[in-house]
Amino acid sequence: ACSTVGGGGPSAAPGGGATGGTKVAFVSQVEGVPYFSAFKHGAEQTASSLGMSYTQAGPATADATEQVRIFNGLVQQGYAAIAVSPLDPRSMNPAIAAARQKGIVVITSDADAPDSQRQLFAQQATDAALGSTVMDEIAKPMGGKGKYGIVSGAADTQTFNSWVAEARKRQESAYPEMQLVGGVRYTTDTAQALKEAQDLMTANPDLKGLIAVPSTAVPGVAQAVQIAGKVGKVAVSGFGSPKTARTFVESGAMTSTVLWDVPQLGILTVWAMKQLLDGKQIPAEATVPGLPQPVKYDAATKTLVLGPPQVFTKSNIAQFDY
Amino acid sequence: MTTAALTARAEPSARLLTVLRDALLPILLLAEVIFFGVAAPDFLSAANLGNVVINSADLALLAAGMTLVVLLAGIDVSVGPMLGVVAWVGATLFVAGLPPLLVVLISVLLGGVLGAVNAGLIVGGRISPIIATLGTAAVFKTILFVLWDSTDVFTGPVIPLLGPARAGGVPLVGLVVLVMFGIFAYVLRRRVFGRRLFAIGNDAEGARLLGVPVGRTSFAAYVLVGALVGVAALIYVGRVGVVQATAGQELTLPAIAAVVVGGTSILGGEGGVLRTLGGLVFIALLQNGVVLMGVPPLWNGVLVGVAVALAVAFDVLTRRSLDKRIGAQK
Amino acid sequence: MSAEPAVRAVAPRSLRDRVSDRRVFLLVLVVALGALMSLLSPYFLQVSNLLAMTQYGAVIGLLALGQAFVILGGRGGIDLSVGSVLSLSGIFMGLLAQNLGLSPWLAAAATVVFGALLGSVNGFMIARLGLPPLIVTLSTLFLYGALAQVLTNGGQLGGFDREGFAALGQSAILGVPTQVLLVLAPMFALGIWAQNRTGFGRRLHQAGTSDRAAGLAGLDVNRLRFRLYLLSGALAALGAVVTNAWLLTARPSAGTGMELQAITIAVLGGIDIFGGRGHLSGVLLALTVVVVLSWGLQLAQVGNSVQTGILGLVLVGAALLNNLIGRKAPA
Amino acid sequence: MRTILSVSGLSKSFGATAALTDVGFTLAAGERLALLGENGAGKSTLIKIIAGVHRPDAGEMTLDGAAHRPSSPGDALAGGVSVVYQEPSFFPRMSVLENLFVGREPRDRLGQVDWRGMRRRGAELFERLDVPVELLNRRMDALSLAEQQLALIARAVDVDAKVLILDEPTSILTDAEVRRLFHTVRRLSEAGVGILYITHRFEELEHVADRFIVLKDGRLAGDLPASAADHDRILEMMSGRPVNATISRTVPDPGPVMLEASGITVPGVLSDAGLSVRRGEVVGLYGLVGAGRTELALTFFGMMRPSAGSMRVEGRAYAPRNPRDAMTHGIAYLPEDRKTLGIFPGMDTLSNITAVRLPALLGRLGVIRRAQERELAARWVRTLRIKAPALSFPVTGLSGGHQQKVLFARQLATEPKILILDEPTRGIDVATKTDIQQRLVEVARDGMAVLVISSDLPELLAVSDRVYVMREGRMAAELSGDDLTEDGVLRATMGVNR
Ligand SMILES: Nc1ncnc2c1ncn2[C@@H]1O[C@H](COP(=O)(O)OP(=O)(O)OP(=O)(O)O)[C@@H](O)[C@H]1O
Ligand SMILES: Nc1ncnc2c1ncn2[C@@H]1O[C@H](COP(=O)(O)OP(=O)(O)OP(=O)(O)O)[C@@H](O)[C@H]1O
Ligand SMILES: [Mg+2]
Ligand SMILES: [Mg+2]
Repeated sequence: ACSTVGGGGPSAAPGGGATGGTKVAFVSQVEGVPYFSAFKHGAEQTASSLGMSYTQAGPATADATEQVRIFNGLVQQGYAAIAVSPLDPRSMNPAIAAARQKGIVVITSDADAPDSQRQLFAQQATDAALGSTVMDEIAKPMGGKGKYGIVSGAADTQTFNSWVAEARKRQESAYPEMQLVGGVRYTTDTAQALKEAQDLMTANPDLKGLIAVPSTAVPGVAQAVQIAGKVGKVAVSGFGSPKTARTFVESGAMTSTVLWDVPQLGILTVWAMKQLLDGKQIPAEATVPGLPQPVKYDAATKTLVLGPPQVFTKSNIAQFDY
Repeated sequence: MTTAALTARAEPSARLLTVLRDALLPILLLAEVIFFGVAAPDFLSAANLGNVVINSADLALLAAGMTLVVLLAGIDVSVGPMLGVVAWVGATLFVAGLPPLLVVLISVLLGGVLGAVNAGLIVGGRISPIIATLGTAAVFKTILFVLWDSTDVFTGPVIPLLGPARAGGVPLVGLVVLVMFGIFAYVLRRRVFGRRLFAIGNDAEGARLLGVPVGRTSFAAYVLVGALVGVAALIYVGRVGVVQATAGQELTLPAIAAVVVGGTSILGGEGGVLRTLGGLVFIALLQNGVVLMGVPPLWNGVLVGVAVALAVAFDVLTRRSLDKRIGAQK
Repeated sequence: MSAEPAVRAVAPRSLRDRVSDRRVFLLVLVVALGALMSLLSPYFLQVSNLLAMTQYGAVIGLLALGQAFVILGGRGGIDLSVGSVLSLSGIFMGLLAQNLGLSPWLAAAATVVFGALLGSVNGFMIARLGLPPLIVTLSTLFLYGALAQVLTNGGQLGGFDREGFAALGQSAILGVPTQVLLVLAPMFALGIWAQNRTGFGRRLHQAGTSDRAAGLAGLDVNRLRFRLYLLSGALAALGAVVTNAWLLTARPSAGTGMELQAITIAVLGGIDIFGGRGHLSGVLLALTVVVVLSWGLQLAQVGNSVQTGILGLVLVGAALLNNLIGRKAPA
Repeated sequence: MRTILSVSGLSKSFGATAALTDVGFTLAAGERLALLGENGAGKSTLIKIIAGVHRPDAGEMTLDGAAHRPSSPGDALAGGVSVVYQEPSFFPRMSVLENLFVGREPRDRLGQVDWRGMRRRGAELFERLDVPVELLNRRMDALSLAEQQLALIARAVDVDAKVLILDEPTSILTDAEVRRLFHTVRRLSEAGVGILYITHRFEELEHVADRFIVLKDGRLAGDLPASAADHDRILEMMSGRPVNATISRTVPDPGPVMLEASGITVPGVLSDAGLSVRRGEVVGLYGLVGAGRTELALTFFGMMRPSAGSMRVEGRAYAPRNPRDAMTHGIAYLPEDRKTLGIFPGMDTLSNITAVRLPALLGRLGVIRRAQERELAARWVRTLRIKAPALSFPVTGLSGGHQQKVLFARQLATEPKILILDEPTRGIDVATKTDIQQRLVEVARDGMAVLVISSDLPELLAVSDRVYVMREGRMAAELSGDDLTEDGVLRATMGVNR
């Protein structure tokens, strides 16, 4: 009784265009954080302009099992298409397969599950681009040499690990005189990120740069630099949303923050679901209503890339509300 | 008659052993400081120790409150989420421009009120402390999530005393914490309220038979925990600088850990707030020292777990064998 | 003496006694919540849904069962390490299945033994050395959790989708998820039976209500406690096996936070935190309450963070109502 | 004389059990009133109502002329009602000193707890009552049961009370302590305190009471001056039927030595203690509180490891590591401390009775054979006349004496070869006590070796074929035959040379 709307796979839901009731959803990594709220903002508008209803849900804490439960809940409720940003690349696979079995369109967005039966991955920017951009951001003020540290999120979050790996690759090839100290520090919350950053600075008084990977680490690392009175002496960048980083970027405690236009990722995600629901082929370079630039599609990996990362600095950060 | 046998056991060496037993925790602490002082060159720097003090100050107050209710044979697992709620309210009011002292007052009051909710459920509703506070912990989490509403609150310290400020390298919050612990140590030893906590923790029914106001005392203890959370919340705001959706939630387990590592009996009626301070400092220095020693990040937890187990085993086993020789225990 | 009336085997229970039994209360709660949820979401009452829903109780139910045993054993018994044991055992199984290429079934069996071993470390420190359970399991919570991270360097492991192993976590028999029918239900049935019918159950309650009296009655209290921690570890590892079959992934943080959920379910089920009192059947009912509530709220599109609070309210409300109904004249 | 406490029309029931029905009496200032009654007659319930622990269903009380409706024990205490309860209630993880002053800590001008004053007052109090002052610094749970009892009595008499209530305070005290207690009680009554005293030891009556009242099934069955005390008559009032209070003892025909110990030493507690018990005989063990009798029994039962000495069971070397070991050698032990060592408070009467016998009741897979278990328990309930509404009744709902019977049943049910009993009739009423004593002699004659520790000297003399007297951890004397007299035992106890 559950393989409902949108059944029959790519050959379009009954009455392709007249999908006033078509329900699409997105499962985020956590509920409520500004980042995913911004995503929702873009996605919701696009969905209503395409005549669909949009729901977004996510676990209260980054808990992969809970994410599966939420995903299955949506499957149970007859959603036609579901996008998900999996917390880890594998644990979603069985659930995705089961949903596909029921004829539901499933894509990943924001983070991928490459070995799954997802039909498409809407990617914000390539990991390589993100990693090297953030490395460039701290390397610049460091003059390309000296010690730097990385404060990451949970050790088993794949997305963070990929970014970190790419950043380190960039450093090794482009900035051989820079040196990572203390290994990658894993944290679960802001207070802990604060402590880790402090300890890194204590153990390495000559530390010159810090990368804060998840949004939660960004204010902690910046605060640590501020408290230590090392504003301007330690370069800080990371992947914080502009709203989270703004106070620190404006005070100078952070050099910049690297991200992408999150509402646009929401737009892209909903648009992609719509294409799949309608059974349309996605061209290698597609124009998406609402996005200023065309997006690239790689049919081999079924990856749709939004564009290059965006760097937010003192000059532009105030314009972004997420 | 029996006196002969008894005095034989109570000879001066027993006093020495008693002193030794009480000095175990300080001895462990000293060993720890020496070890890290040698193993991690930056460990003993004033800057580093200052960081440790500032970063543990809020936890210290939670642990002090936790000690009171553990002495009562109770527990409060809602302190972390409660701190989150108070921190959000305090930070928001401060950002809105309320005078700092008023914000402090409101935070303490709000903490007291939330503590009174726990107290009401436990004393009035006769729910076991663990159930009541597990429940309110969940509710506080949700309240913070709703209040926060996807918007982080950024702010500096509400008053300098509760911030990361240092005077001559000495962190001010450290003094606040010391004064608080001093007060509680005094209350537990010299005030009737403190003595009542011990009696209730030993045998609540027995205490009631002797006219100890069990309900009133327990209520006050849980309210006091809330009020302490109120102060701790502002310290948290002062050092982290931002209140997010899960603020404070990570603090519950460490607060309980500090109490039990310090040696206050989870069964109630035995222990004290200075022991808790010892337990707290032990864990805080351990976590800090392990990082400064350059232990690979993922191994930190392994070392901390092993060290805590070893320290407690040493403390408990030595204390027990000493107790046996002193004849204090059956 | 012959005039002495024969003692009845069962005391007549007053209506109040019956109603104040936590289990009656939980049963009413399950029904009420079920009704409420079906109003909130049209999908709730579908049979397929009702059965599928139970799969979310399988893993946490195993942990709660182990927790209940340990708490029942008394002297402040508690096992905070169950979540970390689950994580570490899951990784252990992943290493066997993926890195050594062992059959997932064999790996699963080895994992349960491994979990028992982890539990017996707790048991040794608590029962043999006499260290406080709270602190011992708190340190193994850190230790095991960190070891799980170290062993995988933060990554995930797989290798479970072979030899039909996935069926354990993915399939259903007569609509009932296999993990519930073949793992959770038998475990609870065994537990409830053992508690009510066997010498082990009786010994458990003796140790829980007065371990000194139990010692004098010939019970080796320490050995019993040791076994309870071992059992809790084995059940947590079984939880890891089910998780691996379900998600086909072993993650080092798979069990994070589960210890509190397990304790919540055990105490909601009426297990007295001071030991010796409470029924495993109550724990099963509490598990049902939690599963029904959170799945129902999920279907009603209530956000996860709000679900947490509602669950908390139910926990407190249930305890409160239970006390009000069963309130005796102030003793 | 001025009436200090009056009670009228008092009723109280617990569920279906009517514990008290329409009870009334008065107590004058300086009067010593004994309260007698069978186990479960309602004595403890009555005093708990006066002490504010229970609220009466009906009835009125006045204290010193004013209405007395205590809303809590604290309320009653503040009004001047001081109580030593039957089940001792104390604070195990606190020192004896702290225990003495819980709820009434002396304070200085600043309202601070005055530790020095507390220590001084505690020492004075103990000196006055002849309790070793050193005990003050010990943890309460490190004391022997009798020492705990003494501390609790000290606490109660130190309160500035109008009415002092003692619920079976002497049940485990020996003669010397009892005498001291009576002395204290007399002094207090001379100072105008009204004393309400519950006891099952009739021989105490003339020393401790001016008057006595009898409860039967929760009703007042008699109110007489102590001078009119006639044991048979009181017994009849208590039970409603003529009771034979003497036991018949056949001459023993001792078999082989079953339990033998020599040179047992536990530093600070026992030194070079030893004894032997033969099959078919009842051996008594007497001594002052702290003499080490309990420790010796615990050593036999594998609860305490001696540092020197040897034991033999049925002639073979015996060194138990734990109670299990002892039990496999056929030894059963009834502990004196029923609250912490005996009862399983969370469990029902049935499982409390069968707790030790359990292994024999298990079928395949460790399943309890329930019919058999119930049958066994019911048999003992009948034999010992345990007053329980049902086997599934919680054991803590039974009166103190009936709880003791449950424990007694638990040990007898194991059918041991060697039975060690520590204060077996503690808190048991006279009629049942006689039953139990009779039974003791019978099981011995039927082939058991019985060792009885009792502080109740008449009881010990009535059942024992031989008596060892202990003093300060050593054996002071072994008496049998014609030497076995009250006087002889007491002399040995005091260390007076004959
Ligand atoms: N809390 C309780 N719940 C249920 N029944 C109780 C409770 N307390 C006492 N009773 C019952 O009330 C009756 C009187 O008990 P009480 O303790 O007053 O007897 P007692 O005269 O003190 O006997 P003993 O000499 O054995 O101490 C008994 O039948 C007992 O089972
Ligand atoms: N583990 C122990 N360590 C030190 N002293 C102990 C220990 N156990 C008991 N004692 C002390 O040893 C003495 C002997 O106590 P014991 O209980 O044997 O006395 P008893 O002869 O049985 O008399 P009663 O049982 O009437 O008190 C007491 O002073 C007691 O406090
Ligand atoms: Mg009584
Ligand atoms: Mg004794």
